[in-house]
Amino acid sequence: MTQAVGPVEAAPRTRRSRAAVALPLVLFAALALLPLVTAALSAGYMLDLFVRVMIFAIAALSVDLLIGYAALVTFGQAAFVGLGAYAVGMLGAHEITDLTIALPVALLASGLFALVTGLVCLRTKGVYFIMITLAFGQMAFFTASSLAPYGGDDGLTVHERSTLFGVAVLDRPVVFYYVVLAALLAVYLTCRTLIASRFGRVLRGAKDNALRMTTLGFQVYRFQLVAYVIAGMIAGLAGVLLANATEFVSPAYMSWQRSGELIIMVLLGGLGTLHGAVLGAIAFLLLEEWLATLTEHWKMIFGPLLVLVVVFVRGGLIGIGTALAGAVSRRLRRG
Amino acid sequence: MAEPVLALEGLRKQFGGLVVTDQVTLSVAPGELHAVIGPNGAGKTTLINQISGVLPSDSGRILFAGHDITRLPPHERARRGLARTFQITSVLPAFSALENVAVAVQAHAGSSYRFVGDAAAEPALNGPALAALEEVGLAERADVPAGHLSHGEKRALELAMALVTEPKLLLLDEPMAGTGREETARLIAVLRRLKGRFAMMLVEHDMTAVFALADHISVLIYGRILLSGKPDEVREDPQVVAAYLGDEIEFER
Amino acid sequence: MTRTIPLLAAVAAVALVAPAQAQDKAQEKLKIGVIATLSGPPAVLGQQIRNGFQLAVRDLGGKLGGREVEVLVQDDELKPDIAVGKVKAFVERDKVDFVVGPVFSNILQAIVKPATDGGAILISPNAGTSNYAGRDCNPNLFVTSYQNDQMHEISGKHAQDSGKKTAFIMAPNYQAGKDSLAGFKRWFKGEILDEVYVPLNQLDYSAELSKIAAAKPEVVFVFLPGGMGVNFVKQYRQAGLADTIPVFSTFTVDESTLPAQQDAALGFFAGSNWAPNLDNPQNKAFVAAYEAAFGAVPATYAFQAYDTALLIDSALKATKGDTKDRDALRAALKKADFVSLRGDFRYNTNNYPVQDFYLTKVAKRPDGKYQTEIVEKVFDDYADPYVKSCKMK
Amino acid sequence: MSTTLLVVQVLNGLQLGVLLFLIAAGLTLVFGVMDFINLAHGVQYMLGAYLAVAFYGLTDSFVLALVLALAAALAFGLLLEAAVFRHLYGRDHLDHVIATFGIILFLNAAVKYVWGAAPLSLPVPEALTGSVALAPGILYPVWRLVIIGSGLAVAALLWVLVSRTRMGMLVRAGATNPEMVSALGVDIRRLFTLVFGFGAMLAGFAGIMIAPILSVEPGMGDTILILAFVVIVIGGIGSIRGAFVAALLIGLVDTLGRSFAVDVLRLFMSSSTARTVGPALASMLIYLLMAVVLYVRPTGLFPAKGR
Repeated sequence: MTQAVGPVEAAPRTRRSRAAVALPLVLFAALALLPLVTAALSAGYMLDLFVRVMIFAIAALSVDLLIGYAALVTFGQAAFVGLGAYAVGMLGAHEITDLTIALPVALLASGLFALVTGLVCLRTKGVYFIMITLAFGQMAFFTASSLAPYGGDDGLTVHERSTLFGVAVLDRPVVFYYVVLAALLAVYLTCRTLIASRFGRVLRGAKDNALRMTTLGFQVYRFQLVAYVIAGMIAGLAGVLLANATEFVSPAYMSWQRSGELIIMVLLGGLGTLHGAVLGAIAFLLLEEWLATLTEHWKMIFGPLLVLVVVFVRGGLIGIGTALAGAVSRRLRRG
Repeated sequence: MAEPVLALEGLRKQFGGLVVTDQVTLSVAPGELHAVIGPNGAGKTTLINQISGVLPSDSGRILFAGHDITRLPPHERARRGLARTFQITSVLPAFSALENVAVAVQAHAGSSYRFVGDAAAEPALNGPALAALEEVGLAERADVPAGHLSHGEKRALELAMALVTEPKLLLLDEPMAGTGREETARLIAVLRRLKGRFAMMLVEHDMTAVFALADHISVLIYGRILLSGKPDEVREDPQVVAAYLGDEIEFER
Repeated sequence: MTRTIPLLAAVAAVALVAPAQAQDKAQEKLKIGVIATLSGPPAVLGQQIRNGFQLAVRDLGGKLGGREVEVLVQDDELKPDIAVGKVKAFVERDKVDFVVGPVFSNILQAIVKPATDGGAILISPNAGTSNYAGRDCNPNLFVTSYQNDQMHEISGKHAQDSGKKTAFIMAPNYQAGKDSLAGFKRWFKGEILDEVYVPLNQLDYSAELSKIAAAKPEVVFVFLPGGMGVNFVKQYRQAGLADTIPVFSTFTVDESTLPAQQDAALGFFAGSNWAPNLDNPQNKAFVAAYEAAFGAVPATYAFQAYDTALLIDSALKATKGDTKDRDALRAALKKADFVSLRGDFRYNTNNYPVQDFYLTKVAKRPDGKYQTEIVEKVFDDYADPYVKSCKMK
Repeated sequence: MSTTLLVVQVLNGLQLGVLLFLIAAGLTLVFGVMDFINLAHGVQYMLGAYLAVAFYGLTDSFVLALVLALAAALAFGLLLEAAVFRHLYGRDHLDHVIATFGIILFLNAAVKYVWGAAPLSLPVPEALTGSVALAPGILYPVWRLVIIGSGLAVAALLWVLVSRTRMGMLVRAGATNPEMVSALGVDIRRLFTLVFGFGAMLAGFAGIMIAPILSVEPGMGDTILILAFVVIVIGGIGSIRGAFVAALLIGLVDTLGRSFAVDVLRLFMSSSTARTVGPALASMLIYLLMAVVLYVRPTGLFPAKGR
């Protein structure tokens, strides 16, 4: 009896895991090959677009880590992106441009901010958590807006991109593209490893049933705090790259709308899959870019599209893919 | 007599004006299976929650292996060897049965701040987990997501999760509730096998199970201990029979 | 599933690259990228810029300096990073020669580098920050509006000249707001009873109005652009202050906000480099054409965008349509050899205009529409002071 | 900082407070009863304002515009419920977020498409223009007093509805224990639709009442939505009483903070530093308040029991 039941129950697991391996491979391969395509089409502009896409994908990964694996719906993640960006901008204003300083400072700043705010935020649950993360995001936003020596609300120009040991490595678009891609890949693999690790298993368990994990002896709060700090640092890294990509830093990077967009990206792609976050960022930003070329009123198309995705499919784009694959394989099996 | 694993001294819990447990004093000896019975609303589950730390106590003391744990948070108590199951089954539904137990192994091993390495592939975690599943008769269902298990299987899974933490005391909150006759019999068999390895406190309505398993029985009514004694004494106590057991109870031997 | 991904990427690639290829055939066309805020509440300003520019191109027969023109319009969404992305696309994908925009100063700060580094000439039809007038002046950046401070100085100068003793001044809490109050104070030497900074996009001014009523200044000066101005003016009128304390302002009452403010704004003063009723033939024709085309009275944004097209036209005429020789093109732009709608116009060494400034006042026209009208000239051939720190010649 | 000024500022704070309450009441009910996060609640406020302007243009009467706009806001709310939200009850909160975010994008773009990007306005009804003298020299606009009055009246009406009627009893029960309500044999779907329509109408009402004071423009609902969320979270989700108290609290703190932050800071620091720090601090005061409240009471001031 159990013999017969086993394989049937196991089937979705293997299919999922096959997609979980293949999809990111294809995604990253496509991203790695993109500069060849753009060079062939002499569409260097697309590199810039995809740099932006990948940077948001990094930030979206940090959001997926929290929402998708730790059930912490954060509505203030843009603040960490902003912190990373401001680290580059403010150091740049004092003519410190080297990544060996800027990156650690950015990661430390965003990590520290996450630690302090996380201590407070994680006391609350559910919607209250959403709102308290929003509150801290807004405080960061208003603080940045009042930083008169660093441009205040106007933001400040990053006069030169970050250097590495004094070498201006990021100045060439293709090099910068691959640096961002490498960062995305590194963050993706880090998240993947983290989630599979003992630590990640505790997070996932707490998402599933926090009370059970507590009575097993886990102090869930601490694990969540560590995750919150890690996610904050990842977002900070995205900020460092964003400041370099736009060569500009602005409080707008910290606005709550930005935090909202990051959540939407993750949900659009498919929550709790990691590559869904990457896919979501790509889809969101490309769709935005493409629709905007069609009509000035593109949001009248984009909005209903989001509604349709939610009402008719679950699990975002990844969900559509899985549903399609399921339908096809059922059809094949029957036919 | 050996030092008791658990000793409750005058434990009390009040919700607003309602006193749910009051002056509860009892002790559980090592290896003993101590059953707490009582009608609905007698405060049994509250008592379990107080002992495991899910609810703070208003007054009284909880001594666990000689240490006062009254003010400790639940995860601290769990770490000291106090395991529990829940009245409403509480597993991790998205995890496979094996992974549920492996998490428990991990909790017991105490090194969960490991950020690398695939936890799902660690023999150190999976080995003991599989052995525990074996013991409760769930080895064949190891890969099934816990959410898909039958009610009785979830009960068994909870037991397995408690087992691997090598507890000094296991609190069982109505493990037979909602299980079928056949599954009840299986669970009784499993518990009987486990008896003696550690102390257990069993809160249960199913008198068949209670009298089949218990070394010692305490009767809780309106939050107070009415009587505490060996199964035979309890069964024959006129006060208990009158107040609680009535005539409906069939005894099996 | 797995197969759809490269497909998607390919589709995306084609969709994004296709416009560039399609345009290759029309190599002769002069490409101009207009970047303005076209979404959210400030969209009305961006639309004025877009409309003004397109109207000029239409009036010039679809040609600037004899070359066919293709105008590409993009929305910066008032987000600096989006603006940077759009401008890079203009420069790298569309290979535009000119970028025209933006509305807001913070966007200007963000796009100067990508636009000019990419080899385009950036012409700002509205924002004119002090750093680009001075220290950071840039040979590839031209401003057809004004240096921001000047608009605020008009009110300060006039308040001073007309003998006002006390003032209450207010602006949003951001850089342009601080510059604004600084500009007013540069000329006004009376007593500042209070200097208030409100959060950007504040909607309710009840708190500040109470303060004004309590302080009883001789004059109120505000810089509250867009919806802020609409709210302030209505609430100022409702509070009964409009009949007792005169308001001097910048960007608070103009043709973009008057349709919403209507009678509430009557009698409010503003400082400007232009007004719809400025008396010269080219301006009369422009206002009439704009109203006919868009059904609304143009504001400074529209006229400056129109002037921007005239400027490009004049430069290209001088270079015979050539944009390759950038030195020649820049020199031609700097000559500013066109008849501006505002009358006198010439470029200073920092590529900011030297021009006249007026005090204006809100009035209702016989046809029921509202507009600002010239009261008197406050500055004649006025140059900004930052030019001293600009190294360009 | 005179007493009169303080009185006026308190009134101003009260006015902002009742406005926030009108919006937050619907939001907290929909959230509390249906467990539905409706981000689109802010655009319903915006729509109320636009509809009022449109109907005023047609009828030239504020009262008629008010009635018609209220009816239209209600109809639109019901339509939205039937077309979209009904399919999402019981789904994950995040599904609500993404769908209602889509509706925000659509409606913000749609009003711009229909009415243009330029701000619109609605005149104050003729009879209610002008100001009353609270004290010699200190005038207060009549319309603002009308807003305060009507807001308090709605609050009172809500209190009667919720605490004195069968429907209100069900709503309260629904906020604490939805299973129980359906177990009572109540058509929970109809209750949901009703509550939703009512909430949409309240938001619309807020939009209509504020239109004579604020400019009517696309996106005007976004900021107010965030404030309304702050209100319901501080008040405790599902609690009308909490929403009322928190709305007034937020209204007062925000208004008083904005008017007196600089003056207060001047006591501790130089005038110019105070001018820089003050406004920034005033902007974040309500968020600071929310963080503190949630730190001390993680489920708000008046948590609805059972959740």
